[in-house]
Amino acid sequence: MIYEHSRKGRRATAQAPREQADLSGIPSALRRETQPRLPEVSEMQAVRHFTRLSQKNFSIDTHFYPLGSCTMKYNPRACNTLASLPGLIGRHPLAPETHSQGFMACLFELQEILKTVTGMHAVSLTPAAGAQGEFAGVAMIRAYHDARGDTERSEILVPDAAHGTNPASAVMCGYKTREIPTGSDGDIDVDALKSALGPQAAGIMLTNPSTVGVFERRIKEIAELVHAAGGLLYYDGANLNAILGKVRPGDMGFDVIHMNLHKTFSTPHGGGGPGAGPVGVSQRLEPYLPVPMVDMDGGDYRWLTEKDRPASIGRLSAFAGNAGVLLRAYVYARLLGREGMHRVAEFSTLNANYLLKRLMEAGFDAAYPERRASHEFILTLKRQAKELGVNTMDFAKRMLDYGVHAPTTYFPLLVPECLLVEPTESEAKEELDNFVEIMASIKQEAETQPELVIQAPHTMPVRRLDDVRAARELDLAWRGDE
Amino acid sequence: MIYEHSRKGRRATAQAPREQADLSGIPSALRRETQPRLPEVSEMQAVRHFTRLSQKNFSIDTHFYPLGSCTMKYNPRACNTLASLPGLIGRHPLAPETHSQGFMACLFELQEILKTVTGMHAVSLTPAAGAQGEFAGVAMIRAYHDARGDTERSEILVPDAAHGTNPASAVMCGYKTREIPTGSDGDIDVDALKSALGPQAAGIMLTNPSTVGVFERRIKEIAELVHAAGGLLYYDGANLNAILGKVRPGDMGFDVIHMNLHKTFSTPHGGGGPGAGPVGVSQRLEPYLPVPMVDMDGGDYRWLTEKDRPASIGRLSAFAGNAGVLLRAYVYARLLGREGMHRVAEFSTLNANYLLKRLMEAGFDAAYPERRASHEFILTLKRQAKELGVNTMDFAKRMLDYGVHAPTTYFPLLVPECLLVEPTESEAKEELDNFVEIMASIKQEAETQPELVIQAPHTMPVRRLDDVRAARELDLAWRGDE
Amino acid sequence: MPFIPHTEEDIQAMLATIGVEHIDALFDEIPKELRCGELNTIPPGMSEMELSRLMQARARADGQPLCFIGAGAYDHHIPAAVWELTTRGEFYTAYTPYQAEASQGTLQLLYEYQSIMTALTGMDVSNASLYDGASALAEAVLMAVRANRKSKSKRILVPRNLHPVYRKVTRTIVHNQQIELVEVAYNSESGEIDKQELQRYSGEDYAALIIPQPNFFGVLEAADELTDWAHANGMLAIAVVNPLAMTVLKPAGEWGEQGADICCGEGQPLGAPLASGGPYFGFLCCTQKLVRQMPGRIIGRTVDMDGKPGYALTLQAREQHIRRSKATSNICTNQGLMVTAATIHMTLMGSEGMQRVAAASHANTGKLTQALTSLHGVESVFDGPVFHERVLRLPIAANKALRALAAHNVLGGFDLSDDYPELGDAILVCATEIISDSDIENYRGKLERVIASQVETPCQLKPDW
Amino acid sequence: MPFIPHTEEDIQAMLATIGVEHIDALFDEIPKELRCGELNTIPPGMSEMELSRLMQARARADGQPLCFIGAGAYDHHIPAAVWELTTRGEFYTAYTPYQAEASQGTLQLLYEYQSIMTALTGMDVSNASLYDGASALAEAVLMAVRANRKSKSKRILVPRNLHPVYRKVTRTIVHNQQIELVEVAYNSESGEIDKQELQRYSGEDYAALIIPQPNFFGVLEAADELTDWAHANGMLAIAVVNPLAMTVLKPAGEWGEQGADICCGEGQPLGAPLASGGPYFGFLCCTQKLVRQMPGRIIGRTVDMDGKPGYALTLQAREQHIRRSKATSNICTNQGLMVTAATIHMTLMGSEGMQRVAAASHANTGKLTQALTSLHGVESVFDGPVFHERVLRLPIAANKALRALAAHNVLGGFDLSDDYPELGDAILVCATEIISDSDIENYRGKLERVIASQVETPCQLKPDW
Ligand SMILES: Cc1ncc(COP(=O)(O)O)c(C=O)c1O
Ligand SMILES: Cc1ncc(COP(=O)(O)O)c(C=O)c1O
Repeated sequence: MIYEHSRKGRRATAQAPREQADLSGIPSALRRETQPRLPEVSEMQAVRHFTRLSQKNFSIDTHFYPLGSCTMKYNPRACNTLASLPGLIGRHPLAPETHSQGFMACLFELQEILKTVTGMHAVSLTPAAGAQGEFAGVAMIRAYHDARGDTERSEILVPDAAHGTNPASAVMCGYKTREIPTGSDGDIDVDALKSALGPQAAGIMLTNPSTVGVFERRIKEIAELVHAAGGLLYYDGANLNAILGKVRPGDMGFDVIHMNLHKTFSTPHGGGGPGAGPVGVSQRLEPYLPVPMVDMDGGDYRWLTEKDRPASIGRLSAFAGNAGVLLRAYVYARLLGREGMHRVAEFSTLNANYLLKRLMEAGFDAAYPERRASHEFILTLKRQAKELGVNTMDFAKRMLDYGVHAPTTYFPLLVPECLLVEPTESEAKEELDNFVEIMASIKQEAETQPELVIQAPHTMPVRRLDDVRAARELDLAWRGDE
Repeated sequence: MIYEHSRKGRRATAQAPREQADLSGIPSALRRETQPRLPEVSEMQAVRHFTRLSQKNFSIDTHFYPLGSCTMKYNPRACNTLASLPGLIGRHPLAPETHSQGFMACLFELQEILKTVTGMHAVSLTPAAGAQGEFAGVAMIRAYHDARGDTERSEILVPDAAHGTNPASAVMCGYKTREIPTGSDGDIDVDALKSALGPQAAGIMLTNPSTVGVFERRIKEIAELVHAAGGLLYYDGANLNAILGKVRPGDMGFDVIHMNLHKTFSTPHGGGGPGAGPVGVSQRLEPYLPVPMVDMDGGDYRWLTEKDRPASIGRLSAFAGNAGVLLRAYVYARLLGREGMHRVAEFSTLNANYLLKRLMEAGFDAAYPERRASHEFILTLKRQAKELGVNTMDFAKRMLDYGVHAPTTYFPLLVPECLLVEPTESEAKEELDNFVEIMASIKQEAETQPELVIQAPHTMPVRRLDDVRAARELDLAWRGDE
Repeated sequence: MPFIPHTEEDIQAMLATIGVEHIDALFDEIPKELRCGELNTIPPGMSEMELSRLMQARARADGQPLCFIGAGAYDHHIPAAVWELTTRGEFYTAYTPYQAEASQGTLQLLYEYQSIMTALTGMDVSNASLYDGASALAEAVLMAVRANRKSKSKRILVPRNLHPVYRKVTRTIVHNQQIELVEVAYNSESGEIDKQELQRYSGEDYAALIIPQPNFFGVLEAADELTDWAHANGMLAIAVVNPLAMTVLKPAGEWGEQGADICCGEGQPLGAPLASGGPYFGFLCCTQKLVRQMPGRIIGRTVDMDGKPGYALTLQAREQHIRRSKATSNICTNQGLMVTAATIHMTLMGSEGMQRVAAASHANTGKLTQALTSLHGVESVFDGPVFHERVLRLPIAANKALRALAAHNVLGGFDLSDDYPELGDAILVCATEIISDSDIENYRGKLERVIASQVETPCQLKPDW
Repeated sequence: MPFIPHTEEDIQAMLATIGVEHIDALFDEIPKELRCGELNTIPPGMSEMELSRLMQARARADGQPLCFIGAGAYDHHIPAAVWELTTRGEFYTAYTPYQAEASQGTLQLLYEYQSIMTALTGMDVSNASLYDGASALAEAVLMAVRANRKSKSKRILVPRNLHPVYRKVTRTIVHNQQIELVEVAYNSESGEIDKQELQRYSGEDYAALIIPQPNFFGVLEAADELTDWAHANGMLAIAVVNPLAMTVLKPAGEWGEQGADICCGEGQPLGAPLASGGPYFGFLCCTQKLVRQMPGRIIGRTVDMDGKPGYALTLQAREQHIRRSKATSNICTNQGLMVTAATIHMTLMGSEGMQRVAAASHANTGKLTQALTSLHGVESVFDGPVFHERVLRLPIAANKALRALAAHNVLGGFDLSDDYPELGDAILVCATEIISDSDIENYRGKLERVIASQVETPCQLKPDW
């Protein structure tokens, strides 16, 4: 804990202005009486503390990290370097267009690239993450219906396998949600969908490939059904990596989509963010896109704002979203180029199918054994849990001891004891083979010495944590010796 | 091993030119027939490999590193950032002076700062490290004598406690060396010195505070003796940290000195280098300084070369030495400013004396218990080695398990079972107290369970290595499956 | 194949294992008619070297003007160590810390962040970040509506001197839930919230009052009085603060008798570079009482099986991945890395350092005001005390003046005429601690010339009778 | 107190433990009369923020000219990952790996470096770096004199087409040991070592022949023939090579019948930025036979007590800290971090990537030569094949031409007239892979104008009779 290094009066002197300026312009009634209790450490103590802390993390740069639905692929270092060039990193968000053409060119071209890969008519880059993209998308759906006077639509349909943000976003837009079950083949239950459609349904939110890792084969039919019922189709782009350059949401019939640039376009996850969740729309939703966007006018770039787009759902952040993340995604997209896009889908899919096949051969159960994996797939450890008393969480924790980050566990909720595994295209075959070996070893351990697995991890900075205590005896901030 | 990740044809594609250009301009007889066997890995594999490798190091940024004679103090991050600004990092060494004024201003000011802190008349920055500075210094001594026709001087005097580079550098300059013993109080044996002086002695190389961590009290007398005998005094600046702003080599009577900017001026050690070993001289040696140097002429900076300094000993590197290291030292010096210089000596000395006192209280033996420590001090574990069979190396290795880098061991050679401890000014009192506790624990372990210490370390990536095998069955490069 | 490690041999072996001939066969569940062709409008891939040259040219194109714009994004010194540490791969390329044992670095750091933020704001608890200041305010509004048990209202009082875009963003985010934002005027002399206007809402049912500190004009509000007024009227008090200002101002948690209930704002001044507006981060703190209404991740300190302290995500039952449609927010990915930077930044600066930065920014804005108002016709619009921004009225058209200054590589401030036409040719200026006296003199000199040239031009066109 | 963590309380407690009143008392063994006062000519300390502004101004002052100078330092693309990884604190702030168990990161990396260098040069072993290319050559000369058992000579044959500064540095370093460098002329047509000249030394006792590849003129030497000649005459063959060129040229270890004995050079093209000339690093490789004569650190792979592979400094008995006055060299601190960068650089580039860089540099220099020699009066001086540099003769004074180009922000090449006056107005030009066609066109266009203006000027002054 950084506060343990803190001593009254200790300072990283080089960092502060050399003198304390006059504050008498601020009435003393408005001033604070005591110094805020920040850590007081030397520069070296800070550097040492945070360097050592960092070493307690797993990360793409240190470990295989096959976290399903998260696309933990290599984040090229150039993206960071180039997005941080002095002229870009120092640009004030309200700098005039005359001093912004370089930056705006990148944004404009990124908009164009995203339009092409998704097959959508127009793109706004401003949402700060996937969930904000979802919010924007659903808000546009609402704006569209409202504009047509179709104000009775009060529901958004959401598959039971959907990511939690889908229903949560719909609710933030004032909708109720209705769940559509997934069939045993992993595709959505179209009959259930049919009976849920109607004048109350504003639209449906789908992920395709879905969160169970398979491609929704009847998507064309679904789109027709929804459209026929007056609803719109929302595409959750979290799994875009699987189909980049292979099939486009626009061509599948989606009206509005979001992308997770921090997944498909390889901007870093940063231990939780920031991301970027641009939205793309078909022509009829274009007027509602969130502002600002970048337009090009005879070679000059200019901002599109509320003035240009009076029907816009509005703004989602104080400036133009996570600009630095957008720049990183732009650099990544240019490094890949058109041919690189296809390859992302191809090799992420190759890796997933290979890994799935090898794991099945090693005695693990696929949730959807008849199906092709997309860029990810689901295993279910139901059998192991029942027979050996070692559950998915135990497998996940034990994996850490083997130096591999665990796949996503217990999501989606409909598959019991599931592991959602997404190797991504940037992992080599050896790494996948190693993963199979680890899984096999853990299975063997589970059979012969289950306690080893149940008590895992053993080699991390801490052992399993007491989550119940964390939630009951809330300790959310350091109070020191108070 | 990186080669273990290597596969024929694997590549970090974004890094190479997109096409293979034509090489037919080079006759095939001069071309190589096979590709050199470099690692073939993906960009992510490289990043992951080297990130993980880095984590196997102790470093200032992660551990207390009280390595005597090495001044492992905090290396401010700003030094790296500012020395790497685009205009500086991209400057070609042969760029004309018109395009070099910013860079040259830094070098010129650094020369001035170093003159002031050392009390020398002129400084050349070009030596690449301490040892090259020593070479330059001794070469100047030789040039001086030669220029006066005093060609019979064939010996350089070196205390027995001197760093190995001192005699090695003298020999590279064509001198023989003669050792002067150290007295039991840590000062040099002046009688022995007297009898070594004479027409054959070109000079003496001294470190002050010496490598045994005490200040040479009779330095004035020594200087007079040497000068009276026609010799010159060389100052090894490795320990300048101890006296910055307190006493200056120029005032002590030294004729020529080198500094280790990678010690006193906090440029990083980089796992072995690069460093910078500027030399300073008194007026009579100025003509011999190595070139290039920077001069200021009516506000413009210009290079001083062989043309300006025909008597110079010449050049020591292809360009101007380790320019980037010099810039880092310059930034450090400006961050400190004049008042910061004094403090370096004060607090490094405070830390050393405090730590020594506490260790003595904890039952350890100082090599020179009557003396003040300078910025470092020597313990001798002779007693422990004899009584407990646990030697200095064992203590050192066990320390690693406690998360502290070992002090310098078995140097200087004249103190048996010695540890040379240099805490530096940037360590906090808590860190020193922790070190005392660790030493006390190890002592206790040595008393109660010596095997634990003798077998240490236990928690490092490897246990003690077989050095004999390393030297006998030389494996100096990966040969793969050959 | 950039970023793909597969050798031809690997590919063949893998296909053989799967039992297909080509990679394309793996896409056979996708209906053929949906498959797309080449993405021809995307240019071919570039090497890192080529792209470096392109990006360098783009970056150069935007110049590095001398900037006196604040308006929600402030240029402060960031210690070199901050981003060197923040971009270490272990922080930069980790995911949200779902596997706590393998994420103690990020988790402990976030706990430290929460600790620092509560110290800064005087609140009980902090979450681990939201997207930015504007959306954090929207979340605070949603939270207040949920949390205010005394009120049945979905109405919120929003002062007009709150950042205009924050008002817009909040509206965008909350209006679909039928929440209404009611605007309260500002006092045209002081620039503060107009107390008389406010009295009109006394006794009415509103869920919360938003209190900016400082407000968009840079002016400081009587936060104690406003907080007490809100509480007296059954409203929650939502503080929207500049976190740097909190180092010298009374913290939100100590406002009035009971303190603000929620404190949110933009974290950018705590170590995020300007970077065209993002990524920054929103912070959100509240009283202990409201913690279960909080949106976003929260980290708790707990112990492991051996009783050793450790850190983990906690109170996850508030979140979308557990509670789905009943979550307190839809937020999932937040701004973790920015908070990492902020934590390192604040640790390096320390309380004393942060206070000095705040004071120097305050003082520099004072100097700037003095320098500019020394010009004929330039005047300060409000007389309330400010933190580090100031509204000035120009004797010429604000947009023209700013354009002329920009042509001389000075960004002179934010043009208020769109958002506050009633203020005339007003601009909002800011000078943080990085602005030197000669920068101020540079601005003053250029503005003087711009004014002179604009004032003279029409004269010369006047008929000479 | 920058970089000093002591609080007032700490200081008092520490002084009390030591038993003195003031810190100054700790300096009481220093004779009073020697103590210095204030260092008044050093300016007071600056904050990091102030210094950042100063350094930014300095960096800007040097511009970022378009550069066609090589002459020993070459501007190549360096992957962004290289220096991000190299400056990780664990590499950047570690000392020489004396405690092997706590330094396996650096040690393994250095072993990997040695492995790569031997692959590149075709030699048996590599050390872990020397200061730079020039001083590496000096060490190679000392090593050759020590190692050549067949020769009693302290004379070395040095071709005049070796980098002039390398010749100077070598002389500076070796001449005090009475080693003599004897210069061998170059062939004025091809630019290679003059074979006839060389024949004059046949049968004489010299310790070694130095063979540059390419030589300073960029021209490639007949390395096989030269190596065999040296060996036939009882000399060692010392190769001085551009390591990037080694990726496409016959490696020194394969030259002639037996290969070169020692291969050294400048490592800068392997991932070190130009950076005003340093830090770079010297590399030194040799045959297995000579390994015990090597200067500098060497890392060996061995095993630990459990038989697990590990890495350690080895053959330390050659070094100054053990052998003192009898060491193979005085070198202690070397250029470890640069070698760290080079290892990462070469790993990222791979063989294929490095070869492409070499080929592109070769091709671009060809294009540049063609573009410039298309100008009237500009001609190529030598007809031998080159790697990526070329000597051109200008129709006007070289120094004036270069100065005029520099005024237009083009650094047109290295002026050879000081070192090789016999070549007339000759310059050495270089275009690496980072130079684009439009850069070349830019240079050509500017040179055309410079020549035109210089050629015309005197005409206009001519009396008009
Ligand atoms: C399927 C799916 N949808 C939506 C999201 C939400 O995206 P974000 O975390 O960027 O808000 C995620 C992210 O985990 C996801 O996996
Ligand atoms: C006392 C002393 N002299 C000289 C040197 C040599 O300096 P360098 O390693 O920079 O060549 C050292 C470095 O370890 C030293 O400690």
